[in-house]
Amino acid sequence: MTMEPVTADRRSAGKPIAAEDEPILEVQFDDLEQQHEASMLGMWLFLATEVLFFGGLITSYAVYRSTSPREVALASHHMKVGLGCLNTVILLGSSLTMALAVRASQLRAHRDLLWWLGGTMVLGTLFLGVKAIEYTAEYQENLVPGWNFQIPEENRATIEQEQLNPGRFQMFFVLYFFMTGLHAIHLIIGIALVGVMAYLSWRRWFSGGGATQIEVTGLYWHFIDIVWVFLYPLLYLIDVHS
Amino acid sequence: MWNFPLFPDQASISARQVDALYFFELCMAAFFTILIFILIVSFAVRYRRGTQVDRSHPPVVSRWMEVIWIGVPLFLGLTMFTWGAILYVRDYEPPPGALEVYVVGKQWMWYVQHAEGRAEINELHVPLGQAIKLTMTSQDVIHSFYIPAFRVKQDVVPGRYTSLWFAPMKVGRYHLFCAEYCGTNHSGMVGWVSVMEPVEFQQWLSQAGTGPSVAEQGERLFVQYHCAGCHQGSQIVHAPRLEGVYGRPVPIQQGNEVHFTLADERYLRDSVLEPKREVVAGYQPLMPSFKDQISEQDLLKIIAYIKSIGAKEATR
Amino acid sequence: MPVWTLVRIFIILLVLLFATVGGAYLPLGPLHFPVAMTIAVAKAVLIVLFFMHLLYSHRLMMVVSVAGFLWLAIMVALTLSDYQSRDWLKIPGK
Amino acid sequence: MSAVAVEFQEREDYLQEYTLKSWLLTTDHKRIGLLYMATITLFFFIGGATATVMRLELMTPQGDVLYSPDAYNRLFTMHGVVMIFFFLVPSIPAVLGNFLIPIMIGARDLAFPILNLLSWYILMIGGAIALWILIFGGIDTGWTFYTPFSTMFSNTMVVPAAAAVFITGFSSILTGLNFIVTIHTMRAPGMTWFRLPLFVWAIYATSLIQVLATPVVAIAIALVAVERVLRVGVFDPALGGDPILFQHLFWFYSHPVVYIMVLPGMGVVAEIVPCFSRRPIFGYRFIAFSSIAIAVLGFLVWGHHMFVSGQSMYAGMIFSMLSYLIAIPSAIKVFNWTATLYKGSVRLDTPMLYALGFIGLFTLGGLTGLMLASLAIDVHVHDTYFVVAHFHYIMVGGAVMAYLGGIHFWWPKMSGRMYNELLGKLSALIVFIGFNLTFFPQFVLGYLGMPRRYYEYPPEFQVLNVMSTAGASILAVGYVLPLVYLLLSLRNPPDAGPNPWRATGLEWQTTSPPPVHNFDEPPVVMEDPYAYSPEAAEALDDNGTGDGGSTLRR
Repeated sequence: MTMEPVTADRRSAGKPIAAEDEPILEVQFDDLEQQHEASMLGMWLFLATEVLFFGGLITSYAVYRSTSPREVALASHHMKVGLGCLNTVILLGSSLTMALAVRASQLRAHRDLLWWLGGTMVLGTLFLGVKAIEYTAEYQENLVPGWNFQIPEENRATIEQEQLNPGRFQMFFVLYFFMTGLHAIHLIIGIALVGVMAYLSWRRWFSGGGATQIEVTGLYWHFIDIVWVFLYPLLYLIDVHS
Repeated sequence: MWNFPLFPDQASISARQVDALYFFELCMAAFFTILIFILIVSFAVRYRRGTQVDRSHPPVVSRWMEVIWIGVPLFLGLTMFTWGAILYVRDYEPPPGALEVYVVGKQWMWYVQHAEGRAEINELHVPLGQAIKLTMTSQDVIHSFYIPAFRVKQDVVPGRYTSLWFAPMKVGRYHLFCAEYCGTNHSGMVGWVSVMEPVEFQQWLSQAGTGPSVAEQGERLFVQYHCAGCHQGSQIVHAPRLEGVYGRPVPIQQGNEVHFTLADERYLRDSVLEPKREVVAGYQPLMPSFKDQISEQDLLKIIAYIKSIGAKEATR
Repeated sequence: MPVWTLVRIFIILLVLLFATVGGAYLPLGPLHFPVAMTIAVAKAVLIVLFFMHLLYSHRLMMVVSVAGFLWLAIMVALTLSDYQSRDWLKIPGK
Repeated sequence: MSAVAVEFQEREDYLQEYTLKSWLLTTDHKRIGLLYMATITLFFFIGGATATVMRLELMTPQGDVLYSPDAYNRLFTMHGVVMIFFFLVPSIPAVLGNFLIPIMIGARDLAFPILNLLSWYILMIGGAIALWILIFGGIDTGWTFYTPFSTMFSNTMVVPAAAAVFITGFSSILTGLNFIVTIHTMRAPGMTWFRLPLFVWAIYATSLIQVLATPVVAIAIALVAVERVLRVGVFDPALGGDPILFQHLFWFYSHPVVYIMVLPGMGVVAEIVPCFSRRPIFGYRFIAFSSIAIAVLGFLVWGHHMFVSGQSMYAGMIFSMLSYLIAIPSAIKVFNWTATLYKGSVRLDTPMLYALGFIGLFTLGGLTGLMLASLAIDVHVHDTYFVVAHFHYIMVGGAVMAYLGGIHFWWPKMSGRMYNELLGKLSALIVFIGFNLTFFPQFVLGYLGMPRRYYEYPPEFQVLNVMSTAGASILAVGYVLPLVYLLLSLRNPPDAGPNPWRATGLEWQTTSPPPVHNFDEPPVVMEDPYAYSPEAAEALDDNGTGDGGSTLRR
């Protein structure tokens, strides 16, 4: 591992070289505090955008669930409630490790930081693994719209009997795959981002410990967690007691 | 060359009402545009650089002026809203006894079906002075049924019914347009609305080539699609009789509760396409769905038949 | 922030998660949805305040974080205002 | 004065480097602004060309220029997509905003310069896809992508178009995000919120819309692509979907996007009017807050595009009433700008002509907008040429006039050169006349009932259509003219001086063109914005310079 403190020359020449082990001050900023606040505000705004990004799907979901409650409830019976719950635990756990990583970066606890970032990545990957098991099961049950969707045997009678709209039944799965798929894409990006942070921290690339960068990454990670916190009850727990 | 129109025909009652609102708003728009124009020009001339005028202490803020130009637009806006909303509600709530006409839009033509049986394509014949109610749907994409001379327009949406009514007040031929972009020949999806004297209209309706009325056609389809087997005096299957159903509330079983729903076009359509969703209390959900089995045109005819027997007293 | 606080928040989150799942199996009738959403909002608030340090951040960040959800609420509310009032008048299409 | 000017010119400015690499890898907000300017100029003339062919087609009631309605349908779709997503949305924010925001608030650059460059590249990717569509087949759904036509019936390149819109959306989001962060965190000492130029307020409000609205259209258009590719029902009623839902999602973005286009224009006008009236702007705080009010209220009114769509009557009434509320901040702005002329010392230079043109055209456009918000009137004129005329008054008469006014106002700052003032005034006049001749007859056509997106039309509408086409040809001249004389001005030596208009504002306190990091010394703001004095302007005039002390050369 190289221990050279680094950076000014490695990044771009001509920028002011900060005192050793201080974060680099980009030329457009006046001081480190301003720089930190700008980064944080930027990420928070991006997350507001993300809320509306998922918001389009949430609105569609709200419209279809409120106009066809019965179809949506029936379709949601095919969700794997247990696996979803397990995934929620995993993702909440990853948020804890991410929060601990942020804490370690602020305390400049280098070894802890690497451990916690690694843990976060492992938990994130675990989540994707469980999700993949779910998707596989749904594929085998012929529940993937646009691929092999068929209305399950046990629902056909009910749909026939109550004259439900089979399109709306399928609609639940369209929204389910779109929402969880979009969430999974975000998670993959999150894992990659955490991986880059871990690698750069390991190489001691950050002057000043990279606390801001890791905190910003953390904000993104926690947002992914929050999305799941809403998706889980919205998709899995609609009508489990009956 | 110079005799081109600048204003559309006023051929319905609502046209007159809409135009009154339009002139009110037009005057307001003109007033404010001209006001701003005059102010800009007169200030620009009076205070152009080099003129000897008093420029001391130019005001930079004035509360009461701001209040005025917040308050006046707000008041005028709410006036326009209220006036417009009242006419809007009137535009869509048909008076009782309106003549029924059914419209199906498809790429790129209008199929019009009169209750009395005559069907036409890209033409709509209506009698003068009579309220006409259109019930419309589309077979493919969204279209929009638009008669400028009557100031009415309504999108025609696949998968559901929309409606429109008007009362023509002037004999003549008027444009019928599709106003919602619907593909290649959107601009060819046009036709004519002919407003005729009631007598002429009756003649037109009964002209040669006219088949049976829609209700009669619907009655035939009612048998053809085997509706009659259960809904008309069957001893084997217990199904509700349909005489006198239209326009009345029907009891609907939902779980253990019964609630009432108005038997309108929406209910009848859903009952054919998704019969098990709203089952009349006291009956078994036995009827199969006719979804994808019946065309929109046939469905309209069957509904017209059910409506035609709506007036008759139910006989048990 | 002390490790213990973070762990405590995590434990509360787990408890809330099990409350959601448990609540889903209870016969709550129409209350299922509001209960589930209230718990989800509570969880999100905890994550935002503690894991994302919003409690200790500039007030501006709080405004931004609320704004996203507020705008989502506007979108859902006004869209549903259409769908919920569609059958109020017995006029097809209105 | 001249000694100072010479001294300024010997120093390095941001245009000094000229290699291709120095442009394509620049993180300087001023250079990125110019990159955007080149890009959107290209798209403006592409969009303009499609409009020209459409107007030629509409000269006669029959289809004769284009031979097929499909070609016409593709043309108006491309006109809408290109003009909205690749010209109007990036126009003032990405060009003037990029160039001016950091300078106006006294910063050295935007908060995230690399992100800023990335935004431009994202726009270029989206733009490249759009050009590819234009050349290899086109798309015929209209820029509104209404379902189920776009998902199940159109046989054209809907999915690539969806990709182009989706990608370009992120350029818009990231630009807006960058501006908000910059305005919040990087203002110079003394630059309090109420000392910000109104242009900054307007861009701030615009950025809010960009950040909060754009993701929704991205997801809506992604759903269209999913439905089209996988043939699953999202919006198609045959598969259980609701086509009206798409309209809700689409207009949740596409109504606020109108304010993305016109709010920055209002900001430009608020800079130009006080400068050429030589007096402080009237009602600063009201104008500033009305920008924010427009941004917020703009999100509550989207249903007024759907009065005849099959939306419920009650929703229609809610949206209609809310639409009237948004008239108020617009009215506040118009009246305050007009009041700013009172007791001023007015000069009608090119930027001022454009700005006053903006006020007039925007007023008429806004008032006809109120007529459209009126439920019963909208039933008649919805989807007719009345709507076309209305939004062109806002977007072309409003946004494009303001963009051109802004370009003329800040051209000496950007390039260091003055343009030919006579040609400038001439172009402003030609644009104003051509514009009105093009679009005013369309109001009449619309009330007569001519639907929009018609390839052929009934013959009695011909005379008004010919007037419109004639106006369009005049308008085309008005738009080409500035391109010519502005480019020609680059051959001159940089002689504009730091402040040719004797304007206030930090951007005029640095050299023209500005140095790489905008200021030689970090500026400190001591006074309120628009500290002009009409009497001083008159007094300077008395000294015999004849032009109010302007350093402007003729």
